Amino acid sequence: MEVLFFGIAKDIVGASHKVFSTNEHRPNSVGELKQLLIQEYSELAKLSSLAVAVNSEYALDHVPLRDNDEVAVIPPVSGG
Amino acid sequence: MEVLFFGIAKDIVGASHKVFSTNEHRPNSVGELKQLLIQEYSELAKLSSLAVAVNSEYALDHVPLRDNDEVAVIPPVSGG
Amino acid sequence: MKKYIEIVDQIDTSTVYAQLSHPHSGGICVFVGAVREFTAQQEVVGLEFETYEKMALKEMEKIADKAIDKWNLQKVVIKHAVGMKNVEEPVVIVGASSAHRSECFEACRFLIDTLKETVPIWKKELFKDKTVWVSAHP
Amino acid sequence: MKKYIEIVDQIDTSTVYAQLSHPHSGGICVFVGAVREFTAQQEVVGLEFETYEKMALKEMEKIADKAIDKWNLQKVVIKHAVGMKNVEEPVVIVGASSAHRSECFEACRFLIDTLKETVPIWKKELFKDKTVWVSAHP
Repeated sequence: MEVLFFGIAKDIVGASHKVFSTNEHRPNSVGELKQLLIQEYSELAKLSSLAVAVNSEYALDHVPLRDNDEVAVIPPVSGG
Repeated sequence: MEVLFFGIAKDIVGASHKVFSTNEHRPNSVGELKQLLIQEYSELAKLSSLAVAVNSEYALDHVPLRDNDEVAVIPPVSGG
Repeated sequence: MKKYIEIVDQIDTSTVYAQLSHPHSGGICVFVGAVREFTAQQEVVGLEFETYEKMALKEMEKIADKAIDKWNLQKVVIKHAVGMKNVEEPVVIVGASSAHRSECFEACRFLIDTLKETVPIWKKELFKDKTVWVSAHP
Repeated sequence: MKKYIEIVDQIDTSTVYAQLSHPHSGGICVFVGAVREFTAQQEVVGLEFETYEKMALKEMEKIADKAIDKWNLQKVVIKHAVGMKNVEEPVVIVGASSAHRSECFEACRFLIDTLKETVPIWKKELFKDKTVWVSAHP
């Protein structure tokens, strides 16, 4: 499972992506992923919002994560 | 005094302008001009509205008309 | 220049952004009115516009000044075409630039709405078998 | 083609009317967002945009489809630029064409408002002495 980081999230994490191999312990849902990231990078908790997209669709906390999913961490958007 | 006609008013009157020489009896106000025109061209009375501009500014019925004024008969506008 | 106000033979849409752009403007809103193929289910061959140009320019200036004043605009464009126009041809272009987007949207809507109410321009619809001066009769 | 949806390096304002024009459209409304020189009294040197392109295009498609459906539009344009943009440069262009003007104005406003809420694009403001990710913090 690959997790992509954009905008300020990329700056906080210090990387544009992170791969969870299947062997490694990896989060099973969007909610777990968020918890795990916030534990490791507390600055993420200070953002106005923190959304997650699974296979390029916004996904709520209960959505499960699978091995081949492309997951993205979406800090507050500011286009336009 | 010159009176200009536009749009459907030009079609009804059959001319794009009409000159009232100072010798001739000419209307003394916007209201009088309108009355005079409607008497002569009854089709003007059937329009949705009939405005008059004096020296290229909209003018109400009480506005006096003078010899050197440029007067325009403004049927319902439909720009855009 | 702050205002671009013209009666023209052809509307040139390609210059409008250069004319409205300004370092203090975060938003630019533009409206273009064009000739539609159908009016009330009848096929339109074209439109013919005429104007009382001297007065039309004065009224367009007044509209632009009101909008600049009310919405604190950086730039305003109001241009109307005259003569014969075919289906899809632009006949009017209005636009405004402002710091934020709400202002330019509201101003742009005001420009076209007020132009239609007060500017001495007349439109004749040409159908296959007749011509009609728009809005002339109740 | 009914929709023109793109992430681009440069916004080309010159093609938008040709793309939105349609024989059934009497009205075309376009909004352009550009880089402002000042934000909260601070001088902006430029803006830098990045996007999650695959998802951004999907979200822009959704916005366009909603607008077409709601306002019965003939055509829709949504284009956003990425990379470094200087003051006065356009960064986004949205537009809609419809039979009458109310629909294209409302649709155009909806396109830009919704784009700002949902499309994964991020803007960094570059000042002389610092950079700030816009809206990141409360």
